[in-house]
Amino acid sequence: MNGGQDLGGMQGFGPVVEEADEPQFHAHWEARAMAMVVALGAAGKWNIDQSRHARESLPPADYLRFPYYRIWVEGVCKLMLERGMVMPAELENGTMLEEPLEIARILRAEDVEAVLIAGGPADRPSTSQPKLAVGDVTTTINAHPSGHTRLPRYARGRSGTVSAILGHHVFPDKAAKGEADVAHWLYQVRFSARELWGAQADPRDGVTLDLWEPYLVAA
Amino acid sequence: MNGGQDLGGMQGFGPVVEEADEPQFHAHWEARAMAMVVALGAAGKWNIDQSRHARESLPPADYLRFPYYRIWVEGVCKLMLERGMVMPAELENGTMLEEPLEIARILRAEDVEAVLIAGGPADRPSTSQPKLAVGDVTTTINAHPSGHTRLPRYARGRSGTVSAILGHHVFPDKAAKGEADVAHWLYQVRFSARELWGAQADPRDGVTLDLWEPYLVAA
Amino acid sequence: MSDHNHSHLSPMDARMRALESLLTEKGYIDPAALDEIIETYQHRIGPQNGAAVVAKAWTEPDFADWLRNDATAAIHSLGFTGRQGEHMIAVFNDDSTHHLVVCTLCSCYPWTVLGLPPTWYKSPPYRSKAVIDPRGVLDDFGTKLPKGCAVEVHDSTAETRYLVVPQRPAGTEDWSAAQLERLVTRNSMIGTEFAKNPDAVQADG
Amino acid sequence: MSDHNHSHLSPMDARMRALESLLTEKGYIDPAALDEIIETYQHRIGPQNGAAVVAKAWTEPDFADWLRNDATAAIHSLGFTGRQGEHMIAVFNDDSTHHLVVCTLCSCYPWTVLGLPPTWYKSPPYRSKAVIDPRGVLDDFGTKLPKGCAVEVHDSTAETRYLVVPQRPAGTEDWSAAQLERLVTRNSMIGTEFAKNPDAVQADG
Repeated sequence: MNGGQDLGGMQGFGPVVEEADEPQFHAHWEARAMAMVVALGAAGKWNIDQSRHARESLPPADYLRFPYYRIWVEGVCKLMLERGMVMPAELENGTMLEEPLEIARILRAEDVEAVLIAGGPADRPSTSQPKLAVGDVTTTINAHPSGHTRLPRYARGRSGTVSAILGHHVFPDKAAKGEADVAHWLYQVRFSARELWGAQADPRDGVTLDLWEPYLVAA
Repeated sequence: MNGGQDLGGMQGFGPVVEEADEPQFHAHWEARAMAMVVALGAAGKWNIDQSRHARESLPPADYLRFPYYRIWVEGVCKLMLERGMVMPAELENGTMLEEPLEIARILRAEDVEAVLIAGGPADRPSTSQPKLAVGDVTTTINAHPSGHTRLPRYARGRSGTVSAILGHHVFPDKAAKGEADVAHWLYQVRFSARELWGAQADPRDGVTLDLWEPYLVAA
Repeated sequence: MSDHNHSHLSPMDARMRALESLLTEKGYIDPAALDEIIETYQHRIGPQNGAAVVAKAWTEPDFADWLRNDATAAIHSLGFTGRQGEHMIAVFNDDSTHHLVVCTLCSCYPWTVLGLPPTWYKSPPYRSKAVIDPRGVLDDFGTKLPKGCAVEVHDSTAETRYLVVPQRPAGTEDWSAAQLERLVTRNSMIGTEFAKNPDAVQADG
Repeated sequence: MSDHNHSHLSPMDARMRALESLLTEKGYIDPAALDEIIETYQHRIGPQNGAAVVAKAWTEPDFADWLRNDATAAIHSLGFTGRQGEHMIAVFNDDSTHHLVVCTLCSCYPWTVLGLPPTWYKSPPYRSKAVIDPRGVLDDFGTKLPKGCAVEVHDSTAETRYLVVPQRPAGTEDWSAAQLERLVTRNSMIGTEFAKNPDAVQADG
């Protein structure tokens, strides 16, 4: 979706400012929020693309001004509310009012290391062959779905060159709708900066994006 | 600039909600702000494109959440500060600390009617001929200037058809930089909704934009 | 205004008072001119102007032609001239095409015929959605298009201002221009709604 | 935690306590697991991992080749596996090309080698500007490229994660991998800066 998260190419936010000696977390709640979101993954109630979509569909003005971990908190609350895992009144006062939903598992302290080390690979076996080869010129589609997509606005309807074939990966547009089994070939595609931004860009520069086959048409 | 103002095609703001029996102004300050901005035009210290650029260069999160007349207030304060008409300390406490700058004129109550009726036409005489004719197919440039422009992101690098020649008008990109005398031919260009938004759009629908010759190249 | 007690003011009201007082002291503005500008847009310039244009176009084919071919001259001929109405374009709805006006980049609006824009017109929901999903916007307003009708959106990117001439409602064949004006709403001249049906005003007609 | 006095908490701290308490009561989370996750990313996984990868690549040409051709296997071989590092790509800076990594759409970042991202990496200024004006971003960090150097930006739009291998600083020819690791900063592995110069650490070397 063309939400507040689709920031590539926007202007007017001012310089990038690095905080000196930035702490890992700026407040106690930030650490708990990060860990809670990671831990809730074990419940098996959503995948990473559903999680991203919950965040990016926040009101854009909120998305742009909230501290990043607050975006995570709002996103995870939205996911739990949508699934009936929690009720608005429960979030209101922090006490259980309805029975919990069954979840896949609860992450225990002793399992944390193994779960983090395992991760969640996104590649899936394939019986098909990639339609594009390294060196092929390709053009991205110009689509503006209201759902989740990983083709940002700045790279829609633009021509680039396949620079690598990255594997056969879960397709976010479908996974965000709960169809977590759909996978497509994933390519690294290199666009010249001038193709993306016009004559103002340095002719030497480029941007790569990792794009799934349904985002691409032969040029 | 690709700032918070460039809203065409964004998603996630929710439905359009009309306020029942909406008053002309929601607070006393809104009426004063509207009138002040109109009145200050007489001072001759900026043109409409400089004024628009002052607003659109507000931090995007502010642009998206401020009431619209507050955007006007922030913009006009920025313009006056940039020109040295007011000092930060003066805005702080509302009293004059430095001598005023000379202005073209102060708008008096008895002149308001005549000034509003006169308006400020944007057409300028031309010795050139328009390069495009009604019916011509044309493609917009893909440029992302950091300064003011009136070619929104959603219509960059897209093909349309000239539907009208509107005159020879002041060119905003230059006027916003103080070059208020530069004018170019202005066209109404019609884009099919599918060209702009892809297959999801209704094939019958279209969008027109009013675009100056420097935004267009022959197809 | 300096004798008012400011403590009850909202932050923006307080800020505007301080700003107005400063700019007055510096000789940049005259508060009486501000009063006059507010008075103008609250009482003298508003959608009644546009309604007069539309009703005239509905009842006088020659004027409708003029409006179609040179909206600026036709509208100025009625005395509706000035700021944010210097260059006008009129677009006519019919059964096959519905027009909708937006300004995605700011809040351009035909002040001379419609007055100041409502909040929703200037808001991110409308400005973002009108160009990518105009049919969704019409749904938000409860406006149902005739089957097969196309939507043409006009994004006011220059100093040209758009006036939508809605379709004349059925059952108004013998109405005068003055009567018809009461059917022409602001929203119908932006394109988010139709003109009112006769029965909506007939009761008090 | 329920015995704490909440009155001194910030609204977000209070909200998170209530949320954690609710989810614990419902059996969705175990607070001890949260402690363990925080401990992991505060002390066990961080840029020191990436620095080890880079220093090894600087000192072992075979490893550098492996990293270039199959970064996932090469990095996993050092034990740096897991969440947000499942699929790795390493890009190598040289005098003609400088690489910069961003995630314009969210905050994708190679956790296994760099830990959690800093705030600026997740912020609108960086995410918006890195793709349209990467040279401006480098200016913001005070990073001056060699003349004629191209900039390649990598927008992490999929589950592949990018690690920048900065150039090995001159004057480190006889340094060990362990010594070199101290020159490899987090920012140099994102691409907003270079690796440190030897004299920056030699004093306490």
